[in-house]
Amino acid sequence: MLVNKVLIANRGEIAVRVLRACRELGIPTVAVYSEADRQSLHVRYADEAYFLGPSPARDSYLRADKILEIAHRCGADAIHPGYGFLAEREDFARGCEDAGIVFIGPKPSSIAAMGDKTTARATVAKAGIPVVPGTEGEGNLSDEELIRIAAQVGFPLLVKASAGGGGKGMREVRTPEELPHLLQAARREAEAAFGDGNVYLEKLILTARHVEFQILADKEGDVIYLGERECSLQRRHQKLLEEAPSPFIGSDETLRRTMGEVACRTAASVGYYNAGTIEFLVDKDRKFYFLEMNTRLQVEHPATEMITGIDIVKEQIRIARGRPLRYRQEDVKLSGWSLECRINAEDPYNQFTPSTGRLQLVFVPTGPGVRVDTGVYSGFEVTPYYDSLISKLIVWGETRAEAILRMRRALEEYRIIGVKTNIPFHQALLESPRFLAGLFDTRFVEERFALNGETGGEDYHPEMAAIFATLMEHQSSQRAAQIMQPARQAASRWKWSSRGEGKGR
Amino acid sequence: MLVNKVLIANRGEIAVRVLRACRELGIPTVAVYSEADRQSLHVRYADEAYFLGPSPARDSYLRADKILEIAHRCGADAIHPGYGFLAEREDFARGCEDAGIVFIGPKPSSIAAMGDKTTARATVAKAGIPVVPGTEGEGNLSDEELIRIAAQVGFPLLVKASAGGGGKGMREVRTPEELPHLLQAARREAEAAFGDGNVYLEKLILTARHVEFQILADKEGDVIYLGERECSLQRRHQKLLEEAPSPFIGSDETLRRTMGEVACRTAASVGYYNAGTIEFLVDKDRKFYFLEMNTRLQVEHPATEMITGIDIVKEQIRIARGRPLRYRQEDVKLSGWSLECRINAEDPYNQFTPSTGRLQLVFVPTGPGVRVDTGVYSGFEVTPYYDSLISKLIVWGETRAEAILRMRRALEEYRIIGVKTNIPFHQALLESPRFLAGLFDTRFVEERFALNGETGGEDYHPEMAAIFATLMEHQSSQRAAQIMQPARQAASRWKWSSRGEGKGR
Amino acid sequence: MKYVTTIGGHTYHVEVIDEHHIVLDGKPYEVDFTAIANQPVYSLLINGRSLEANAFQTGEGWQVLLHGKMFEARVEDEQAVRARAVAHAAPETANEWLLRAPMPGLVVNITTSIGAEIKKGAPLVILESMKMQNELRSQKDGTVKEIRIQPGQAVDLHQVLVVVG
Amino acid sequence: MKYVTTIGGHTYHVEVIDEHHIVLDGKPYEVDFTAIANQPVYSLLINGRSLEANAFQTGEGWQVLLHGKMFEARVEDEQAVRARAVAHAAPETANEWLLRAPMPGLVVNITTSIGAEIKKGAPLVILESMKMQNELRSQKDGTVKEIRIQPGQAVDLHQVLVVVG
Repeated sequence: MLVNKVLIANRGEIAVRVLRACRELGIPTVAVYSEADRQSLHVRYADEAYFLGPSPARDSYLRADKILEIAHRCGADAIHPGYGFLAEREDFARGCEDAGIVFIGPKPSSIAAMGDKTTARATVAKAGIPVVPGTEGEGNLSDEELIRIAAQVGFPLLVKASAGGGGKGMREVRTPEELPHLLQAARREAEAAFGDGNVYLEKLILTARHVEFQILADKEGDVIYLGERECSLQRRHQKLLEEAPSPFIGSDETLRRTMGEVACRTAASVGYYNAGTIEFLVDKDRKFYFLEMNTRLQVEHPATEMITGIDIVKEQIRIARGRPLRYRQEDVKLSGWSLECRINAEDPYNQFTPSTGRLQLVFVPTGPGVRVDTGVYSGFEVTPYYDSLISKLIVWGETRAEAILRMRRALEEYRIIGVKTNIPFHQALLESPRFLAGLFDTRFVEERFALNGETGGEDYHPEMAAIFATLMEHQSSQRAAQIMQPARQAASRWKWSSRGEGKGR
Repeated sequence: MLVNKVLIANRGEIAVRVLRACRELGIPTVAVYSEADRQSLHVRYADEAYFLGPSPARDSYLRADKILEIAHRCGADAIHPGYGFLAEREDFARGCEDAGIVFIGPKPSSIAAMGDKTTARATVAKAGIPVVPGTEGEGNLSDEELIRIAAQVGFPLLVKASAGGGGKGMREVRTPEELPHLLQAARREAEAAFGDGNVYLEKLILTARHVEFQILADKEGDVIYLGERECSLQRRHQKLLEEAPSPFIGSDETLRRTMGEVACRTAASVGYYNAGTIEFLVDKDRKFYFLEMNTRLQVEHPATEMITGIDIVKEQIRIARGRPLRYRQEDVKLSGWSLECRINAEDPYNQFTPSTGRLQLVFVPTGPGVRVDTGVYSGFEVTPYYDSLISKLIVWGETRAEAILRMRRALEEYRIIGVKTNIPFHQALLESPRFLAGLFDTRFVEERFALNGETGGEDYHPEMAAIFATLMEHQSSQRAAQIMQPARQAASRWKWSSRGEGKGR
Repeated sequence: MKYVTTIGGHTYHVEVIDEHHIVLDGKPYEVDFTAIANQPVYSLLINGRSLEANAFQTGEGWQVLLHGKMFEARVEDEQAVRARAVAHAAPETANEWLLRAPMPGLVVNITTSIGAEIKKGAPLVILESMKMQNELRSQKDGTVKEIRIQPGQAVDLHQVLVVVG
Repeated sequence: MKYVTTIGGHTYHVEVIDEHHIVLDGKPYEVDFTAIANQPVYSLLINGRSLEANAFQTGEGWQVLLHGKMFEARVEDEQAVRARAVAHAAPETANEWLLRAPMPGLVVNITTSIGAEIKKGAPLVILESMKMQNELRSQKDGTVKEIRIQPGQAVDLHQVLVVVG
C-alpha cells in the first residue's frame, strides 16, 4: 500500500506526535483544525492545513464526512486518527476503506470486535482468556435489564461505556439504589464523548492493578508484545502517571511472558494489525483478567518507546503500508525504566476542575533522559472545548529510582503560567512512600493519597513562602505608590533588579 | 570520599547539566554567578547561589580564589568545574585538594601532564602512541625557536595554544611569511582565553577526520571506553556538529577496539581518573594520531550518553567519591546513532559574528529521541561576555538516517527570536549530500560547504518568501495608517486573526 | 515597612528594611528578589539559598507555589492589622449563595428548579468542560431563588448560574 | 494594494485584495496569515499549504527565514516604484567609509593610526566578543581619518570605530 500523504484527524499533543513521525519518515502531512485551533502546533507543523468547522468536537474533529472530503480534495492517501475522536469508530475506518484511503489502524472488523466492549469480552472469553465478571451479553442492554443483572454481578460495580475509553462514560456504583441515577449519568457522558450511549456492567475488583501490554501486529499475522505498562494510578478512571515496566510484575519474567502471550493471542483472535493495547486487571494473587483492548495508539505509548527504543507511530505507518514487522519477539529488549506524567490543565487544589486561558509562559524541562510530548507553547490559548491533557512528561532512567529522581527534577523545572496544572499533584505523588515502594493499586490516588496531606518534609517551607508573599505585596504596593507620583525617576527607587552594588554577595 | 554538597564553578548549559545530575543524585548544589548571570538558569536551579563578581570571566568565573572561599564559607565539599574556565587548571585542582575539597575531575598531576599540550605529546609518545608530528619539545618555545622549527615541521601547519582547547589560540599557517604575525595572534588569544600565551606547532594533516574516544577511569585504575565521537565538522577549529558513532569508523570494530584501547592506555599513562576524552586525527588510510586529551567533561558528551545510556556526569561524581566503575568494558553496548548540533548565538549570514540580545522567544523542539541541553529561556539576555554556545540539540535514532531526519525536524521546530543563531547553517549542513554520505573531513565546512550555496531543493520557495514579506509590509503599513486615524474601530478593519467567517477553508 | 503575613494559621512578622535586607520574626536576612522574564515567576536568593516560586495574587492575598507545595498567604501591613484589631468585626450578613461556574463550559442539564427546597450537596447543574461532565452542587441548605442559565448555554468562568437563598 | 517585491534579483508582483485573498504574478491565492504568540513568527496558510517563517524588518526591507533559508526581500508599493522610475538615480557621493562594530565587544587593540595610508584589507582593530578575537579590516583604500575608540573600551553593535577617507 502506498502512504504518500497522511492526514492527521486529530489535534493537540497526539497530532504533533504523529506529525513528527511522518516528518521523520519524509511523508507529507495534512492537518485539520477547528476554529479554536488555528494557532495550534499541529497546524503549524503540518505541510498543509484545512479548516474543519466550529470549535466543538462534534462540529469539527468528529465530522468524519468533512475529513474524508478534505482527504479526497488534497490527495491524502492515508489517515492517522490518533486517539479519541474517530480513532475507534468502525464506520470511519470503513469509510476510509470505501474511499480508497489507508486507515492507519486496524481493519474495521477488528475495531467492531474490540471497540464495542461487550462484544470484545464475549470474543476473548470464547478464546479462553479470563475476563472480569460482568454483563456478558449479546448486544446492548436496557436500563431495566442492567438493573436486573446488577444483582448477579454484585456490588460495588462499574458502569462502563460500550464505546468507551479514557474513563469517559464510566461510573462506580456502590449500592443498588445509586444504579439508576448513575446509569443515566454514564449514558449521557458516553453519548457526548462517543456519540454512543450504550453501557455495560463490570465487577469492581478491589486492590487490583491496571497493567496493559503494548502489542504490534502486521498484516501477515505476526504479533509481538513490547512489554507492559503499569497504569494503576488513576483518578476518576483517568490515568495520571504510567510507568514501564510495571513494578508489580518486576522481575517476574514468567508472568510477563504469560500475559504478553495472552495479549498477542487476544489480538490474533480478531485478526488484528496495527499497534494496540490489551488492558488487564491483576489482582493481589497475580491472577489477571482481560479488561479491554484499545485498537489504537495509546496516550502512554511513549513509556514503552523509552524502554524499547522502538518508535511505535513509525511502526504503525509501516504496518499500514503492508510491511512486515521489523522486530521478532526476541529482538525486543526492555532496557531501564520509564515514567510518564500526564500534565493536565486543571486545578489540583480545587477538585481538579479544568482550567483554561492563555499560556503566558511555558518553560519545558529538558536535558538527559527527559522527553516532552505537548501541543502547547508560550502564547497558546487553552480552550474548554477539548480534553485537559496539555503535555506528557516522560523520563527514562537506568533504574526505577533514577527515573523517579529524574521525574522529580523535571517536574520542578517545568513552568506553566496561565492555567493551573496538576504538576503539584505529581510532585506530591512522587514523594509518597507507597508510590516509591511500588505499593499501590487502582484505588490508591482516590482513597489513600491527599495532596498537601503531608505538610512536613524537606521541601516544606512556609516561612519562605511568607517571605515571597511579603516581598510581592511590598513590591506591588511600592509600584502602586509610584504610579501616584509623577516623577519618573522614582521608578528606579525600588528596582528589584540584579544590577548595582548592594546585591546578596 | 564524601560528596555532600557540590559547587558548580561554571555557567550556561554545562552548569545546568551538572546541576541536573546532582539533583538526580540527591546532592545539594551551589551555583556561583557573575553580574550578568543573576537570572541564569544555573542560579535558578541551584539550592544555593553566591555572587562572584563583575561580568568578565577574569573577574568572576576565573576567580579561583573567590570560588574556593565561597566553597569554604557555604560548606561545599566538592567542586565540579564543567568545561572551560577552571576545568583544566592544575593550580585550581591543587587548590581544591589543599582546601580539603573534592575536585570532580582528575588529579592535578594528570591535568599537568595532559593540560599542557606539549608535555602531553611527549608523554604519550613515550608510551608508544603515535602523535601528529610537530614541535615535540621540552617546555615552551620562543617565537624565534618556533620559526626555526617550523621549516622542519613543514607547511601548512597549525599554531596551537599549549593550554588550549575549543579552538582558541589556534591559527593555521600556510606560508613561512605568515608565521610571525599569526604566532602573535594565537598567543594573544591564548593569553586572553587561558591566561597562558604559550603555543606549539603541529603539522596540518589534510583530509583527516577528528575522531575522539570517551573514556571513564576510576581511582582503582580501571579504564573503559564508551565508543567514539566523530567531530570533523568544524569551523575555525570550533566543533559544530558531532555524532556518535563515527560514520568513518562505522562497523570497523577492529579499528574501534584498537583506538579505544589506545585511548585507555593513554589515560592510564598519566594515572588518570574521571571522565576524559582522547582526541585523534585519522587520515584517509585509517592511520590514527593522538592529538590531545581533554581532562574534563566535553561539550559533546551527550552524544555518547545517547548511544550508551550511561550518564557521564553522574559517573564523574561516583568516581570522585572513590567508587569503582559500575561498568566493565563488555557492559558498554553502543545502540543506535546520535547527533549533536551546537546552537550558537551568531549570524551564519554574516561571517558567524556573535549575536547578543534579549531572547524574546525560545521554543525548544521536543518529542521522541530529542534532547536539548541549554542555559537559556524566553526572556533571558544573551550577553557578549561568554562564549556563544546557547544550546545543544541532541537526537537519537535507531540508524544514522533516522537520526538525521529527526535532527532535521527538530531544527525546523526550534525557534529562537532575539538573537541570530546558526540553526540555518545546521539545516543546510544536514541537506548536504557529502554530509549525508558521511564523506567529510575537518576541512569540509570551510572549504567545500557554502550556506545558501545551493538555491534549489524542495524547500527553496522564494515566491512564498515574497508573499510573507509583502503581507508583513502590508500589515505594518496598514497599522501605521491606523495610528493616524483617531477612530478606534478602524483597528479591526485589518484584523489578521483567525476568527470570523472568511478564513482559508 | 512592616508586614504581618499569615499562612495556614501561622503568623509571620516580616520587616522589609531595604532592597536587600529583611527581618523575619526578628531574624535578619540578606535577600535578592527578582521576577524572571517579567512573568509571575520569582527568584529569591536569601542568605545564599536559591528559591524559585510561582506566585499569583488572589482576592484574599497571594498564592505561592514553592517546590510543589501551594501556600495561601495573607499579607497586611502592620498598621492595618492594628487598626483592624481596634475595630469590631462586621457581622456575617450574607444570606444568598451564588453558584458560579468553576470553569468555562457548556450547560448540559439543570437538575433543579426555581422554588425547590434543597439541602447542602444537592446537585444543581451539570456542566461539560474538556469532555468531562461535572455535577455542580449547592454549598448551603435553602431555596432556589434564580436560575440564570439554560441547557445548551456556554458559560464563562465565575459566571453566576444559580442563586440559592 | 499592489506591491512590487524583489528577492535575489527576481521581482514579484503581489496584490493584496482583502484579508484572505492575494494575487501573485497574476495567480490568485487564498491566504490566512497570523502572527504566533505576538512574536515575529508568522503562520501562513496559502491554498491549504501551511508555512511558517521568522521575519524581521531591516533597513532595506524584510528578512524572511523560511525552512532554514534566508531571503532578503524589498517590498515597495507599486506607485512608489513608478515614481522612482521617472526620477533619476542619485549619484553615488559617499567618499568616507565607516568601520562599524559588527558585534558588541571589547576593543583589544588598534592596529592602525590616524593619518595612515592603508589598502583595502588592512587590519584596523581587534575586537573581542564571546571569547573570540576578531580582526576588523578596511573595506577600502584610503587614509585613516578618525579613530573613535581606545583599547579596552566596550563598544556596542554598529558603533563607529574608525573613519577611512
